[in-house]
Amino acid sequence: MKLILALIKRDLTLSLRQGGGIGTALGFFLSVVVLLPIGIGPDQALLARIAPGALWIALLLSVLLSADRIFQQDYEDGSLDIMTMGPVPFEMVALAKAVAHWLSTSLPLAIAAPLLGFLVNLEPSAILPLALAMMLGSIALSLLAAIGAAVTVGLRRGGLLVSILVLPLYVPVLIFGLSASQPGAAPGLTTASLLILGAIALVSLVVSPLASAAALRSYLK
Amino acid sequence: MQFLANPTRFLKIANAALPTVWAITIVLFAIGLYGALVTAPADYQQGETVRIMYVHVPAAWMALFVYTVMALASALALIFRHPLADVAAKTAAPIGAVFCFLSLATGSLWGKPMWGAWWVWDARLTSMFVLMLLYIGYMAIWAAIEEPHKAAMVARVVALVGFINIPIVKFSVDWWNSLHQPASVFRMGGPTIAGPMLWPLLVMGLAYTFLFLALHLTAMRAEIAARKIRQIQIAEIGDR
Amino acid sequence: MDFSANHAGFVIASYALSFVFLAGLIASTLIRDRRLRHELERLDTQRQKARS
Amino acid sequence: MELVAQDLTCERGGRIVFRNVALSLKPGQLMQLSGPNGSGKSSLLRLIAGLNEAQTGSLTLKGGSEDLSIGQQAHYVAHQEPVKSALSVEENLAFWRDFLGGGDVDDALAAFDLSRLATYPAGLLSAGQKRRLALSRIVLVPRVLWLLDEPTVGLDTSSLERFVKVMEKQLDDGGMIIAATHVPLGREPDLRLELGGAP
Repeated sequence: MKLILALIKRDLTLSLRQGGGIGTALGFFLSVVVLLPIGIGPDQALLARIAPGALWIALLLSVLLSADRIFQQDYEDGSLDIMTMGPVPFEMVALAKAVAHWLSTSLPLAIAAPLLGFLVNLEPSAILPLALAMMLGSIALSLLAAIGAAVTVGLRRGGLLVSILVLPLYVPVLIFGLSASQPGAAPGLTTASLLILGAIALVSLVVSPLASAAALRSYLK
Repeated sequence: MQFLANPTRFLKIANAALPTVWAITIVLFAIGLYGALVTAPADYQQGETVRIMYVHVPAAWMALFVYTVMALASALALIFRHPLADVAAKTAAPIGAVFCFLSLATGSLWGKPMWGAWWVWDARLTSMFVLMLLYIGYMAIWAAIEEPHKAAMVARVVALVGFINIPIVKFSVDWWNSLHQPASVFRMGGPTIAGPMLWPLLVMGLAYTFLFLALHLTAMRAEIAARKIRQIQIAEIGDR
Repeated sequence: MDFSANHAGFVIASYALSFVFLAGLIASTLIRDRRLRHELERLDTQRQKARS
Repeated sequence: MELVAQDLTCERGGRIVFRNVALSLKPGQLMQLSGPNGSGKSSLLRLIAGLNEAQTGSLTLKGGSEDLSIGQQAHYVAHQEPVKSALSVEENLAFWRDFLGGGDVDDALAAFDLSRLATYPAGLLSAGQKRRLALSRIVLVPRVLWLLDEPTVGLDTSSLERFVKVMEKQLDDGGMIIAATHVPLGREPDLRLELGGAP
């Protein structure tokens, strides 16, 4: 267990010291958010209606595009080779790296997104449900992104491929994330959607390490 | 080792000038704030909220001014290969970003009583928002590339490309804004400002400028020290 | 400045926000400057000692 | 305790890298792996480390622990350096200590005379110094089998002496070492395995 914490701690310090980690993801998130009203027009009522959806999509894309950082560096400098020879199964290493990505990028973004909602005229009452849904959803986002990152780690132009592979997996997260963050919706709907989001997170918690480790092993061969 | 040679002249000037620059900054702020909060009359239309202008407008001016300084320094570095210019550009960015953020924040605080929404995609605020993204991009480049020399070369290009885009973004956003004529058009600067309302604005503007000068000189001094430390470390490592 | 006017809170908020961020910027710049110059002096004296 | 391999064949990207390789290594023995470039030296090391699969043949560590794979009882030092330039020399080793489970960072640094550079960012190290940092990782945590790919490249004479001392200690403690190298290791190997070029 100590080993997993050591790996997460190291990855967090690395992402803070080098490459600005959350800074670039936040920059990307803001860029997506600014394009929206420019594309749709500054009409407040319209923006308010699409605000939750827009924030979710911006979150998905930000997490997705920062995903290739999860394994890339360790793959290139040979750390992954040695990590397969660690005292703990390689799946745990894959899980630890996905968790490090979640803590350093997805979670902070999931917390920042609702707070930046005012840019797209998100009603204040929608902030809390959106934050709750996004924090829960961000777990699944990072775990699924880890699979995409593992599958494309050896490829040179992996970025685009990650999107095509992972976006379909994001559809359920988006659907239930959105239905969980509708402010006016019937309470039953919100809790049900949150529960399903939690289920998706648990499923990905199991699938992601297995799939990522298998993919990484094939690249190390 | 060319870099180590010429900053000594700059350091001498900076060390000499800094105390006076700080003093001028403090005096200007005192006068400016007094003018803004006491002598300037409330606006007949907006009432007291017009006073937000005295922190919003100078911040917006500075956000643009600092990016211009960065672009100029980057051009100098590109043409004359002057490492001090890179240091100037790199250290100016965080200061400019804070001014830019403040102009956005105070703009939003000013907009709320006027437009009823914390954020309206008004032409000026939108362009300022894009400028904020340019700052973030520029600082991310320095953070992403470890080796200072390589980072400097890339950052020069990023600053210049950004600078060329500012008027283009400004023009297109203004045009876009006129296209979607928002219901309540609001002249950010209010009616033509006269006498007692105007001089505090100019003084605050000067105060912000001197504050930037003081911060920039200090930040450059620190960055030069950081680079010397890095070179000493490299030399130390090289010995064995 | 009439503090009881309506929306006066927004004025106070903008001045307070500006003060907080500018003070933070000034503080962080001064601290970094002092820390790095101090470190540089320490390294310089260390190298002098090693050389002599 | 004995590392035994029989008629190992390894194929990579459709090409037979080596065929029916056999070896047996006992504690305290140093085996030197040699052969022209591309003769599969690295592939054999990675095979033993568990990073590669052999098409035929068997590989067992008799007397090794049951529940750990050979790789988990071995250290592997490859060409690239698993060194994070944003972390300091000390932090790099501290991570490996926590990951591989134990060991003393200061001793490991001292073993390759890196103590003086402990607080420096690893990004500033030269290739040779990064090599010594990679080698100090295997001194950190005792493991029975060492798999070294060109360990002496980039090392200056004093580092080479330190490396030989470290090897001696590992062998005296009943460890086994397989080193792929063209250059003499500064210590006579007990066994040699010549990998012919691709057939």
